[in-house]
Amino acid sequence: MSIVFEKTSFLTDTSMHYCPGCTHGIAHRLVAEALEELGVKGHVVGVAPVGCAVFAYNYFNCDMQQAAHGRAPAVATGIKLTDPDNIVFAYQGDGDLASIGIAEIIHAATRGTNITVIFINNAIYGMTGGQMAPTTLIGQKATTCVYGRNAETNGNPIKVCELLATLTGPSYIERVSLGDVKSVKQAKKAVLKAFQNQIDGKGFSFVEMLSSCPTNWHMTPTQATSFVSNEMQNMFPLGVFKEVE
Amino acid sequence: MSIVFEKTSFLTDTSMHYCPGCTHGIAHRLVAEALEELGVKGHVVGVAPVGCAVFAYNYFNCDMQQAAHGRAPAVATGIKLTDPDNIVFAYQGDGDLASIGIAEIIHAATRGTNITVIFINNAIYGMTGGQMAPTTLIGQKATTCVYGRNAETNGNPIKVCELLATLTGPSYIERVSLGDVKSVKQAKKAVLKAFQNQIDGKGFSFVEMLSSCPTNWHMTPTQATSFVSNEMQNMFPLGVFKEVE
Amino acid sequence: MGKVTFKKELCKGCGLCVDACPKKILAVSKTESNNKGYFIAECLDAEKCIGCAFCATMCPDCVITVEK
Amino acid sequence: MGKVTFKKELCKGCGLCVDACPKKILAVSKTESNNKGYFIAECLDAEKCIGCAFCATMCPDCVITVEK
Amino acid sequence: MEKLIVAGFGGQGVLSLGQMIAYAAMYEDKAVTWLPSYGPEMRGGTANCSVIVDDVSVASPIIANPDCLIAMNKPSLDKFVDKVKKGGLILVNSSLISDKVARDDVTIIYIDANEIAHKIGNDKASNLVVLGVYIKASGLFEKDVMLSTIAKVFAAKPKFIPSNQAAFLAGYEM
Amino acid sequence: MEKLIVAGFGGQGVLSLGQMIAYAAMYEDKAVTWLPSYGPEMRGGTANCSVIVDDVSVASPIIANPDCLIAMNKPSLDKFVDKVKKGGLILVNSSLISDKVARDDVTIIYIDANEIAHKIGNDKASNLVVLGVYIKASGLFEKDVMLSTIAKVFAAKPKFIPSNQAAFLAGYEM
Amino acid sequence: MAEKKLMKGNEAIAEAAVRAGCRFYAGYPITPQNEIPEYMSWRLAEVGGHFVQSESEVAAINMVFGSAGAGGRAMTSSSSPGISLKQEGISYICGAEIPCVIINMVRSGPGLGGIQPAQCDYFQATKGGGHGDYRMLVYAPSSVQECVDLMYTSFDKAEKYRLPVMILGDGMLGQIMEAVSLPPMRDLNTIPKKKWATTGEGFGDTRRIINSLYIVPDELEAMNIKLQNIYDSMAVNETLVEEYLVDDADIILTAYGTVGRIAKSAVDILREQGVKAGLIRPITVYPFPTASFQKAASGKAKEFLAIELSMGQYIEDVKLSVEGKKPVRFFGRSGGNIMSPEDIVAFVTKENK
Amino acid sequence: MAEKKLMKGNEAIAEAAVRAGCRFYAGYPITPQNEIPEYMSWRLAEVGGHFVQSESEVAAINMVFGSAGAGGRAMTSSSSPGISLKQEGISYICGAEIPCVIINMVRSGPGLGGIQPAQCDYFQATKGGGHGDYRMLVYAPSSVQECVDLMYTSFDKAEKYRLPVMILGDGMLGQIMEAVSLPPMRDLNTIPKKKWATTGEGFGDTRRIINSLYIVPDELEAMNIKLQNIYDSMAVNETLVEEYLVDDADIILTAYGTVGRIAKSAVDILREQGVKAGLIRPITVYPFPTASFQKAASGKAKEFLAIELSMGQYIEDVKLSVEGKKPVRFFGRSGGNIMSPEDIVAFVTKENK
Ligand SMILES: Cc1ncc(C[n+]2csc(CCOP(=O)(O)OP(=O)(O)O)c2C)c(N)n1
Ligand SMILES: Cc1ncc(C[n+]2csc(CCOP(=O)(O)OP(=O)(O)O)c2C)c(N)n1
Ligand code: SF4
Ligand code: SF4
Ligand code: SF4
Ligand code: SF4
Ligand code: SF4
Ligand code: SF4
Ligand SMILES: [Mg+2]
Ligand SMILES: [Mg+2]
Repeated sequence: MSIVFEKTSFLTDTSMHYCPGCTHGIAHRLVAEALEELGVKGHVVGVAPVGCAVFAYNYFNCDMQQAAHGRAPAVATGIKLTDPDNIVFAYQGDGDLASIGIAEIIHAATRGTNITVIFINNAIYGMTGGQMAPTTLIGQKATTCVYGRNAETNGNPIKVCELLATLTGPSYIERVSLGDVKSVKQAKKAVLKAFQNQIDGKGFSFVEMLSSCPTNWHMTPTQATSFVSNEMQNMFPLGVFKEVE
Repeated sequence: MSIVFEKTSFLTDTSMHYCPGCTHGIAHRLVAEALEELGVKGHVVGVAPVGCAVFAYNYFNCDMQQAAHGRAPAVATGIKLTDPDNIVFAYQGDGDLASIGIAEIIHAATRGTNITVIFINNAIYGMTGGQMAPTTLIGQKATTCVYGRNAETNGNPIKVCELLATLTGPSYIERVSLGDVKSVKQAKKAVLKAFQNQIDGKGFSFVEMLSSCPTNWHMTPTQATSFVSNEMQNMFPLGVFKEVE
Repeated sequence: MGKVTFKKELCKGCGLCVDACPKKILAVSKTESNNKGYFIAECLDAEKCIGCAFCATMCPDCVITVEK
Repeated sequence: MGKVTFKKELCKGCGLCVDACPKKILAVSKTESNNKGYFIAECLDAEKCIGCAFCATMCPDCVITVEK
Repeated sequence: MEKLIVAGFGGQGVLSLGQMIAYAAMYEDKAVTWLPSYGPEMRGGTANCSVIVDDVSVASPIIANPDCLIAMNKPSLDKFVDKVKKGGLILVNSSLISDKVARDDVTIIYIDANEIAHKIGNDKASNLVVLGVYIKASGLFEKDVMLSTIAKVFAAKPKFIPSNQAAFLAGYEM
Repeated sequence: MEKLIVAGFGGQGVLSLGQMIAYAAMYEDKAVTWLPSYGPEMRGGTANCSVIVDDVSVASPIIANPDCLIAMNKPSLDKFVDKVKKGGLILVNSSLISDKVARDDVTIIYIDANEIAHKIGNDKASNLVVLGVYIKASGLFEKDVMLSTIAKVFAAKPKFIPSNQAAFLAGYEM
Repeated sequence: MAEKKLMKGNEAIAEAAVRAGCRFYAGYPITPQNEIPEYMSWRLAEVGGHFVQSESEVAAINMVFGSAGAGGRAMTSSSSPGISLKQEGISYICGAEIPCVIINMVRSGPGLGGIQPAQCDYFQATKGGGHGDYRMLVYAPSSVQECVDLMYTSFDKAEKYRLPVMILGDGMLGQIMEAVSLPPMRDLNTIPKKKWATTGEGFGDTRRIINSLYIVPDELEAMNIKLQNIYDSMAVNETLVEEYLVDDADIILTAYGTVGRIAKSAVDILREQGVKAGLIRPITVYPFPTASFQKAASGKAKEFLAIELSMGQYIEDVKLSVEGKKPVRFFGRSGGNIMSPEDIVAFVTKENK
Repeated sequence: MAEKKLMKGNEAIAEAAVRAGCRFYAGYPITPQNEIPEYMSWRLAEVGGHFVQSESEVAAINMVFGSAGAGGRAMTSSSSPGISLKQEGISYICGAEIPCVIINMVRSGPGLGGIQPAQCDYFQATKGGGHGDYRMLVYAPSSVQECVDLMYTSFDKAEKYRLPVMILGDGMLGQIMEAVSLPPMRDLNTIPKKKWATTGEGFGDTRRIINSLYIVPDELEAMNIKLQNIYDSMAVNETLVEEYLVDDADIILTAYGTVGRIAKSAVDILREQGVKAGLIRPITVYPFPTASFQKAASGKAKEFLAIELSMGQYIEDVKLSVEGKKPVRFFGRSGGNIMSPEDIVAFVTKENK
């Protein structure tokens, strides 16, 4: 018998602080596996956001910087230009990337900066306890829209991949889901491609992952993943939004 | 004989500080004429940006606020929600709106806030003396890209209308030009529609105007307007990018 | 049939009106300037004006009043 | 033909593996818990495991090692 | 002045136990502060609150040495046991804490709170059971004050009133 | 110490006139400061610069009362005329300033700078004409120092050297 | 007196703001003040106001600029990193003379720091963390009731002086529950109209311009002097301080906000132990209650002890007030650690040995 | 000595930075410092470095965070409103102990204010405009040569203490031209390697983490104490000051930066007039040259005059240093107005009558 699956050495031994069933953990693993498989060990710098993934620096087995809320793409830009041979990635949540940090992601994208951004869209502010995110679905409840998000008073959700795809800079943009096995396998492929692009010097690449937050959605972990596969995928269609050859 | 054209009373008597042939002046007039024609006098608040139009508060004959660089949409949001019966507009340059203020414009747009935004795209930072703007054309010279903008080192220009059109919030998005008489007449129609939409409660409306900066482009005024009509219109196609009925 | 008048002190001599006039009857003076020091626009052939207001449409400084 | 082993102390009892297993042989225990206080996942019928690693694919905490 | 620390893990109702006392104090026109130790910006972990009840206004809400500790789980007991004043009171949720307290200068009460709550059919009310014990032991308020406090606090969800009062009484009369 | 203010409107070369003196001072191993008054963040308006030349290092670059004023247009003359020191020097560009200076405690030189520049075929060099007059009148530097300074400053654009030197000399020998 | 309610500091501040006539709130989530936006999100809707969860703290402060500039009662709240992001906006608000209220529930810093209570934003609040010469009226409440009372009048003060009022709390104050009596709902018609506000009616001579740009130095200098005069008159009229057993004290403890009440308990314990301690607790930290310190410094007090949850910020104002007349010592904790009354007592007792 | 060049302060700073080994610049245009990014845009390309015109000042400071965190020599520059926007980032940089250089060519405020020279960001620079307890090494050059010299060593200082160095100038300093001799190009190989920097090689035990989050109060407090110790040692080793005719002076003028040199001329004039004036000009405003003031305060000096282009900020540090021993008076201008030496002389003479 041989091992078909074991924990990648690109994750440290530290046990992750995420809530039970939170798919942030799956996202971490996919990124770590991709980096391991691509053989870039010793040439990687990651950037952790402010959000539930703030402690990502404890988990990824590489040099890490922890960025101010929303500024991970700017920090990653500084790192990449200082040592262009390193593989640099930013890992960001939807509050971090699509709200306070929307300027930084758009400008990193339009510059075509050769970094990889992993975007965890869980439609909520996880870390601060469940406030509305730019990606919260219409009708979804959050602590700052207690009767459910209403376009009139709370504004409309933003589709980040669609937005970034209008820019010239990005080389690759895909939205994937962490809601079920098949989706996770596709997500892995996307992450691999996003990093391969960076290795190939193709420029900015971006993977959005629909992710769950059982705690603030007030659901069980399995209810939450099925919410991802159904409600969220409905609102945020999966697929490749940009690919420059 | 009757008057076919005279200065609108929605502009004050103050002589404008713009450089000779700068089409900021035309843009001002169009906005003022539209407000006069729509009969909203006494119910208007405008927001001036930081940029060459910073003194716009001296010219528009209505209550005005002067906003921090890039934040005009946020300021306008505060004004509008405080008195929803007023017609509220923001007037912004390309540095102001597409660089430092890209987050504010995107979120005002996605909220669908019922304001009107006039966006003066002159492909340069006018007021600070000609630095590169997010909309500076590839190959165009600026004081921070002295050999001409190069995508590799200076990033790619942003097409703001195309970007905002991916959002659900906006009711109307059009790009017009101030390069020649015909375009200016079309621009006037766009401005009228943008304000009419606000009166009708349709939500966020947006008019981008391709505008000249003879001083920092180092051109004569007429060279500059023809650069607008040719080079700029080539890069930034005119037309309606979004219209919600 | 048309008549253009200029608020001389507002003119900056940019020449956009000159360019816009279909009748080519406008010019920026080489001698006449205003108190701000700008050479000003003037109509060389008032008779030919058709009152189309193209000049005024392009004038960034609201210098021109057009009658018809 | 497959074999799953659990790093018990990492498990948070979320049940995502349970849901993912095509053979429906996993369950979160109602009695067994780890030092963190979580009830842990376990395999009820090791024989039936096909080593597809679906469980491990969905596990957010890298609890499961799969052999085949 | 009564200084109380209630500690346990999130979900055991330690914060609301403390709040219930705070409400009672307010209804009785006493001065009171209730101060939670809020955790990091994420889930899980332990929770505790400091409650001070006084006749005049409370100055410091920070408690160095409580008169009473209510420990709902082991880590909480370990953390605070030595801080309790000489002559003070320690209430131990023996459902989750098997150890005995190694102090002889304080009064110690062991309560099989989960079990009692389970018995009266309200698994979630172990905190109210302990509240009952505490009120009885401390004599801080009359029984009726607490019963009416429970009724007022749950006024918006009246169906919860009887079971919570029952849990309180189960503890009070333990 | 020589304190000089050069003032006019943007485009008249007042800043570069001052810079030319600063360069000369540096080449002569003197201490010098050149300070422009930079305008608001937009076009047009007036411009001026303060130049101080000294043997030892210059402390304050701010000039309250200049030894010399070079006024290239009317508003500049009006602004600074009263500040010039008793016994000082005022150079007036009479091409643009028709008024006479109403002070009798200073030396005044009127220069039809635009006309002179025009005559020698370099309309843009009226500032260098005035520079020539100033250097002659002040005796700040030798003629040759200025000629070689002009050559050095324009080293990257050598075709401009002769006409600028000519303009300077036209003023110097006026 | 109104019925009492048990409320968290954050909730009480939100409710008091609504009762004071606040009808616009813009803010961005951040621990430990999330209860404020969360409360406002439904409460403002009830009273016909508007709540905006802004895209960032930068946007929030500028929305407040717009709303308050248009004449409304508007506020924002945040905690340390978020308040740093608002510095440009605050400077604009001061420059444009816009009355509004800003709440900082301070957490420990610098950087992302921690989320536990701290007082390490004292300089930023009192000296101006943004650019340019400006000040705010800064209240430092120490109890939930004081939060309510100061919040309730803060809009009136802001409008009286046309400047922002900051309420400087900390995580402890935001999370603590105490019984409060709430003030009545302010009748919006009793709020004085603002002639300078951009209410939209302006045309010709009646135009209102909200602006902080002064391109002519003399005009900007005049503006700065005008602002300074406002601050000076505020110092005369608005300074608030609690003095406790100061007159006969040998040692004056001094602290603001929640630490002030901890220090008060320490005074009681010290007195019980026979140490003549007293307390000066500024309620306004700007304007600073200099007079209280000067009086004490010229009196019986032998020394001062500045107590704060920072590395030595508040102590500078104490020293500036004491003017070298008596020694001023320092006892601080940081990083989210809080001293207990007993810690203070131990510090005093040890040092005095 | 190297050949002299006539350079603007802004250009000289940019060139000196490049020669000091700076290979990354991120910034956003703002008057009166645009020559810095403009110069860097072509100059860094020449030496194989990177220039980014960032989307905002916020992005700029965070790019510098990343670059310097990765071990490069990185800097940013701006003027007042832009520096306000960088406050959160600066606090993070201090919390994460990242060495870099920040330039503020101060303009007049508050708000959009004006673009003329001012010193109204003194508090922000020296006390920390951002959240949390932190300080920077703040240089206040008064001449173009001093700009060059301080800039040239600032990266070494930043790296020695692992903190940001701020160069606090003003519009005047940025625009003035003076002859300077430039230092040689630094051989990048002579810059000590940073073991803590995220150069990408980390794995397992060798991982480097750049971080300012400390969720455990004791750890954050330890960090704050560590930083305080760094500041204390900086005060011992890095304090710079120019003293001019102080020993026998009756009146000590004191000012920093460009105002320092204006005051120096005033001292000369006063001496000519028989007034025994002296000057203390801090070159580092943090750490503050307290000792110079204490010595003077205990000596012959009868009084101090703090001169600044603001409404009264610098004077607080002077007072804190003088400790009430002698009176400290104030002479300030603001809004972009600048005092001449003669204005200072008039102030002193008038007041002394
Ligand atoms: C400047 C600033 N503003 C706000 C916060 C508070 N904050 C921490 S995490 C967070 C939101 C995180 O949401 P998201 O990015 O969606 O990540 P998630 O927790 O959902 O993974 C916020 C607002 C902060 N730390 N700094
Ligand atoms: C926070 C801040 N950053 C920078 C500036 C400097 N600034 C003034 S105007 C301007 C750019 C204006 O360009 P744009 O918006 O395109 O307007 P234009 O002048 O071209 O009309 C900048 C960067 C400022 N005032 N405030
Ligand atoms: S709060 Fe939500 S996003 Fe954060 S760790 Fe828990 S489940 Fe995951
Ligand atoms: S600088 Fe350019 S944009 Fe500004 S007023 Fe002049 S021409 Fe117009
Ligand atoms: S109205 Fe028409 S024809 Fe007459 S001057 Fe103007 S552009 Fe020419
Ligand atoms: S367009 Fe207007 S400003 Fe320009 S020359 Fe004609 S009249 Fe004068
Ligand atoms: S490997 Fe496949 S069959 Fe075996 S337990 Fe896991 S999911 Fe079930
Ligand atoms: S998915 Fe992982 S953590 Fe969740 S129950 Fe299964 S083994 Fe445990
Ligand atoms: Mg999220
Ligand atoms: Mg522009």
